[in-house]
Amino acid sequence: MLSKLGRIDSRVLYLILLIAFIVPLLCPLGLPMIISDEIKRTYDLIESLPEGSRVVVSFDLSPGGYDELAPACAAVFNHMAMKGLRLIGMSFWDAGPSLLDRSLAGSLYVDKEYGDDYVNLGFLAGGENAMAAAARDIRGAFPSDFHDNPTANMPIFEGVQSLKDVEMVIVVATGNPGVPEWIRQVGDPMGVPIATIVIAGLVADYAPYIQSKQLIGMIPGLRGAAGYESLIDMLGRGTAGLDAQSVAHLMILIFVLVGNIVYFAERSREKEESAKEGAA
Amino acid sequence: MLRTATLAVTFLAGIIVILAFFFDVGFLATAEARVQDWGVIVAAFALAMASINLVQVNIRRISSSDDATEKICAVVLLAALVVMSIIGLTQGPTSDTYNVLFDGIMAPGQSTVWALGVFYISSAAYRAFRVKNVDAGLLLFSSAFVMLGAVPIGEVIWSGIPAVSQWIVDVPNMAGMRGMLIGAGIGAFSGGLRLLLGIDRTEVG
Amino acid sequence: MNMSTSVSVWLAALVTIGLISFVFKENFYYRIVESLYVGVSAGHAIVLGWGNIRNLAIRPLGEGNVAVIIPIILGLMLFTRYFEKWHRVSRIPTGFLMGLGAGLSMRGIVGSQIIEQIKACYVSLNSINNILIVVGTFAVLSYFFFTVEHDGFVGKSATLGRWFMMLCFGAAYGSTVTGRISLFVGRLQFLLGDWLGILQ
Amino acid sequence: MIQGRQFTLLLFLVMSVIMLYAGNYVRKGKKTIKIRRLSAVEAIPEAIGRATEAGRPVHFSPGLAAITGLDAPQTFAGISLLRYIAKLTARYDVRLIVTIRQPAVLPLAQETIRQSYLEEGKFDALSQVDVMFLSNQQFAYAAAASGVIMREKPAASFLFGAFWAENLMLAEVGTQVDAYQISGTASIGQVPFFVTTTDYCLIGEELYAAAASLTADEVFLGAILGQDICKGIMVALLVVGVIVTAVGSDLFVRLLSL
Repeated sequence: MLSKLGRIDSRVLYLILLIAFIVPLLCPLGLPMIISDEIKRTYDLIESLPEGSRVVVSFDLSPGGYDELAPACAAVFNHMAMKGLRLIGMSFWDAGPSLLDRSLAGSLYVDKEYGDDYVNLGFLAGGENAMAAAARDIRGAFPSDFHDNPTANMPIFEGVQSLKDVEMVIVVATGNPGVPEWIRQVGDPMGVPIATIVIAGLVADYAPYIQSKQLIGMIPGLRGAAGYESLIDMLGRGTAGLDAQSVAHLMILIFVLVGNIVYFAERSREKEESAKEGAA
Repeated sequence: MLRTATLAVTFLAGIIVILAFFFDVGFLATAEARVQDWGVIVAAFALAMASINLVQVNIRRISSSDDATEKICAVVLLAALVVMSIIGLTQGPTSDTYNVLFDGIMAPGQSTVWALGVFYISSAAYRAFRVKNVDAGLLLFSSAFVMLGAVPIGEVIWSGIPAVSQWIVDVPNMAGMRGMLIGAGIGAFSGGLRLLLGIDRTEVG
Repeated sequence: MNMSTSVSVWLAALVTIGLISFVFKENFYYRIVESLYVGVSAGHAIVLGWGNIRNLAIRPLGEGNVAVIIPIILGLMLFTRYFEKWHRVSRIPTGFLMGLGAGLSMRGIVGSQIIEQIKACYVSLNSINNILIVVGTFAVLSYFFFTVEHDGFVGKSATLGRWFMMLCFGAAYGSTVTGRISLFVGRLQFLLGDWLGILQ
Repeated sequence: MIQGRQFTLLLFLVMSVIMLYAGNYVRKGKKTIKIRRLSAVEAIPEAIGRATEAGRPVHFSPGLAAITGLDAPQTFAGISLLRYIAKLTARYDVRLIVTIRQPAVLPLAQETIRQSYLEEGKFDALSQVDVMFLSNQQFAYAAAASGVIMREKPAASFLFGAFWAENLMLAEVGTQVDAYQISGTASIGQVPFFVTTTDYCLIGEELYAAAASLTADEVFLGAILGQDICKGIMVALLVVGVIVTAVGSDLFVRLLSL
């Protein structure tokens, strides 16, 4: 029985996992959610900004991570829109601008004035260098936006020359270039507070920047979205996916557990057998 | 001659942004701005070039492969590349047709490929994640708490799980990551220095 | 049930299913879908790269800014790679980009990744957590000394460092699992919700 | 001079001078640098020994990165390790299978292996080596390499270089065919998966140290010496600063903020 379990086909595991995902999506369990300090700090910072403040949102992500980050972006954008903050979007990953358009369209910003309350500047090639260039002279780096409108006379940029003139930067990140580059080129040298909406896989990596306060806040993926949704009292997809996440996590841990039971059982049997052989 | 020119250009590009960072001198600031703006333009060319490289590789795949599937895949890839480029260059990247291709193929394609990782994680969890020694034990301990801390079910199992999970990330993980961050920073600095001065055998190009 | 009628949703569903099928068995359908998405992604890079070239080089050139001719020439030099005789010329613009990147990261790393991180360790040693932060950073750094044999004090410190790293890797492993699960939940929400309309 | 960046500049200069000096020191051959023992490297002969006994092949992957760009050093470190491993497979007459993702790495790997076999005087045994270019697409490569591992059932599998999300596929398949697996990558995000699924793993910079210790490459060795000295300075800054801060002085906080 145990050795059979040890040789189980991976596809059987995949099927079990697939079921573990689908069932709670169809029949939610309604488990409560957790709000971590980093999420709360991001919320507080946005809450503290006066109306009309300008926040740069850098959409540095691949479509690969978009599903995980979109609910959190929606929640944060809604919060910003309710507070009357102005959003300057830009991207240093080529898929960023299109995804930012989708995110804005799904948020409360759709009812606001484009070019005055929010703008999507599009993509700039070259990673860290492009960030530094945009930080130094934002309209110089983006003479026109993603929809090819000239930025020279957009009201949102009144009084903004470099990124020193904005109140906050939110980096939406799935990897590099992303958070460390923003800290190096903008956060530390220009003294602008940086928060991030980041895939869960990078949360552990960025912990040192949180403790050193080079990063003010961090919203981790879908879990962060669920927390933020409850903070602004607008439940959405983040909350809806939580149960499926719970069950899937549990399933993976059960796999680890069963795998180890099989491993130790087989090892002790092998030991017994070799002891018997030794005796014979 | 060419090698000298390459080394000089590499060195100058790097040293200008370094000096401008430390010294507040007018001409350095101007030079930095110039170099950075040029960098964006050259990087844009490089981005397009990477795709052209893909074209080259796939044309070779069509002409040299014996496998029919290989040939078909290469043709499909090239066709997709050409169609996407033409639509994007003529109608712009925010046009309706372009958005259909972006939302219909590119975005779901990449996010599914990433999401597939969950299957390999599950079978590796079952087959390979063995508590063979102290290392593996610590790794399992911390990953189990972090996983359970990330979802509501953890709190249902034991109310202390979110706190333990947060502590692991904020204290031991933070300290370890910081050590690695400083070490890797020194490594990257050393690599950069060798590159700027042309003493790396893995030289540019 | 409200099944989607949008072309892009249907296309996305077919792509998603094709790629998922790969984990059960590699198949022709998967290969085609993969080629499609790699091709489209490369096309997208060309389009956005061209957008930058147009906005920052061609238009300013048309407006009389002659200096942009330099980066245009540098950019075009990249293409010499495809000509046997001239391929080395492409090293000049590559060198320019790499030198620029190296300079930017070097100037940033010393402050942000080294000094700020060491400074954040200057805490009062009045709690176990603070002591662990200092000890952990020290121990991990000592693990990465390569010209010193791991004996005696260094050996003990390095072993401790290794344990700290294992806790890190565990945390990273755990949070990556969370990330991948979230992504898959996202794909299923798309398939069951946006496409099939079974979810609310 | 910009305020708040004086100490940064000082450290910048100190690090540069030390690294350049250490590099020169090693290149002029004034001192042989000994790299500490790395258990993953010491396990390589054992892994190949197992393949010899079992009469099964050895698999090697130099990772997925190209030979230009940020991750290129990892590929070169992988190739350095391949040089050493190919010598052992030549010596013990074990079949060697190398799977390649980057077209440009293919000739590099072939030439390296040829050189190793030549040095071992086993030029004829080269027919036992398969260097396969599989696909330049990340997951297509991983799928094809998994297929190769499944079919050939190597007794040992070496994964040295830059890997991304696909590494789990490769390592997991290795486990399935019961291969003795040794891995190494400087892509820190992938290390957790290698640590759990392979028998030994070179963590981060250890990959470069391994390459340097096996090939005695002067540039690598000089870099490692320079970095070690700089790490020593950081450790000193850390320890002294923490002590000074603990006794209630903010001297070091102010010094580092200069």
